[in-house]
Amino acid sequence: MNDRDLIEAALFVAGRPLTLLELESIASIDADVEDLVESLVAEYREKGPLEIVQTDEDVVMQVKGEYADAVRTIAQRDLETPVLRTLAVIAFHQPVTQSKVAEIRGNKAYGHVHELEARKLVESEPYGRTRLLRTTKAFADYFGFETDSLEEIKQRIGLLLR
Amino acid sequence: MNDRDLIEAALFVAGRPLTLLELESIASIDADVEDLVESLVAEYREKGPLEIVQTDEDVVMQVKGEYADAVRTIAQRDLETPVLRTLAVIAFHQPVTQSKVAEIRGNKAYGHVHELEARKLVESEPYGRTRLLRTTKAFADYFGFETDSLEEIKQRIGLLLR
Amino acid sequence: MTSGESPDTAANGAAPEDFDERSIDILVSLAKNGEIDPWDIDIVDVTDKFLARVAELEKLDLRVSSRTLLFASILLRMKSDILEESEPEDVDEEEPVEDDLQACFPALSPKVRRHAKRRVSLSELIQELKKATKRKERSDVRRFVQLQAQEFDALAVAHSEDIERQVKRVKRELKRRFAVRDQVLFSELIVDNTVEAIVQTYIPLLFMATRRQIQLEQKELFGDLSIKCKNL
Repeated sequence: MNDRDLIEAALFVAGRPLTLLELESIASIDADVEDLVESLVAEYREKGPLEIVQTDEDVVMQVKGEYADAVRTIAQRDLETPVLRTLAVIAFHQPVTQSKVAEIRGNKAYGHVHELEARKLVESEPYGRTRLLRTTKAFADYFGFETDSLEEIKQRIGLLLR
Repeated sequence: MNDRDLIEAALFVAGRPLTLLELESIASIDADVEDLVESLVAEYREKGPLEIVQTDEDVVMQVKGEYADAVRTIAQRDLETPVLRTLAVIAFHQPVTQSKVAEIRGNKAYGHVHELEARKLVESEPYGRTRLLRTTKAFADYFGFETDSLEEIKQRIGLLLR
Repeated sequence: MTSGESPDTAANGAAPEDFDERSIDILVSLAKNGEIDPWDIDIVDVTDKFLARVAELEKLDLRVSSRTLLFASILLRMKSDILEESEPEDVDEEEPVEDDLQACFPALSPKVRRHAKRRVSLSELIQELKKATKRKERSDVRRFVQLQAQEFDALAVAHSEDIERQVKRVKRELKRRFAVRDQVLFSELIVDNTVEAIVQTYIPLLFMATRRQIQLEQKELFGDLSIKCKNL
């Protein structure tokens, strides 16, 4: 049982991005986790329909873009449609207050924001009596934006809207 | 985009066993799905911490046995901790009234019971103005009790509690 | 009216309704009339009904005891805890604004990841049971200690010398019993089953519990109190 295999197994079962810290916690004490991740990223890039992607502190195993649509129906739905819609509203109007989002989406939006924050797709900061919401780097990664600039993301969504 | 890669991607994202029929539905019309699965099984057996296992009609991608324990905690549980805790209380005190469970676990327990009933791990019947809760056969299966006798389940939990 | 210790109380004008009798009466009558279900208490509902009944009594110019007010304040506290805990109500079930934006968003096609969840193991179930039990015990103890502190305040107005005499008497009784076993039931200490005798035994017990000389435990609502020796 070597560290490289352990990291690969962990990324497989997690189904979500893992931090380097999480990966270190399962590898042996003297493992160079960053090196091992790099070598896995390279191996997966080489062949097969899966990829391992590292962004800042996070590492995730997922289906390569060109295969995504073909197997999307097989995948368990990740975000429920109502949550996804709330996310859409946040992404398009950001930075946007939680109360504004609730006004557009109804009171269920509070639960959705909670879930989106837990998934690290949205982050918030206090803003008067409500909170100001914006999308995260993880959001940009997840939806395949090359940038995490809020302005550019809003613009691209605007284009899609036409 | 070849059929072998499609099948591999499908097995990865499914997170559950897929039937050959399901795999055929995503592969191209002239693909010999069984052959492709066999070749994937062989390739995965060869190296790495993952395996593809075929049983009768089902094919599943999973972590090899020797790695399973090491990465277990990384995988998400299919019951949230608060819900699991409420289930534990029900299993130990059953048959128990919903109001007693709420007394121990707080008012959130009503929502938990709702979820546990939807998951068929708990069943209830009217009991005065409240409901009487007990675990189901599915509960016994889930946690690997050989019996679904409430008394024996309670006894075993009692022993494990020590 | 009992002889012996009772004249003290009578002299203080401590009628039974000055203590918990009236509060309990209110709750019992609410239960009897089917206004509340003792086995499935909706604390918000009970609090409202309890307070309404207290207001009624006041209107009839009956004395409302400090205990009754204490009960009311505890109920109110529980009610506010519950209201604070509950989710904001969904006023609009329907999603109000449906526009192109919301409809088109899935077109952005998120990455496809694996979302398998694993089953929980039996040992994890047991761990959670342990945590649930511990939490319940902790909150029970906390509530009891708080209650004792409040009792103490509420009863501070009582004539302390009389109370101390009663404490001594009950302590004597308890010591005699604890000499041969480690648990005594409240009912055993009640020689004659009058409200006065019950109150004159109950109040000293609360004092002793507050002083950590004994430990009180009531397994079920309106059930017998079990008394354990801590530091008599």
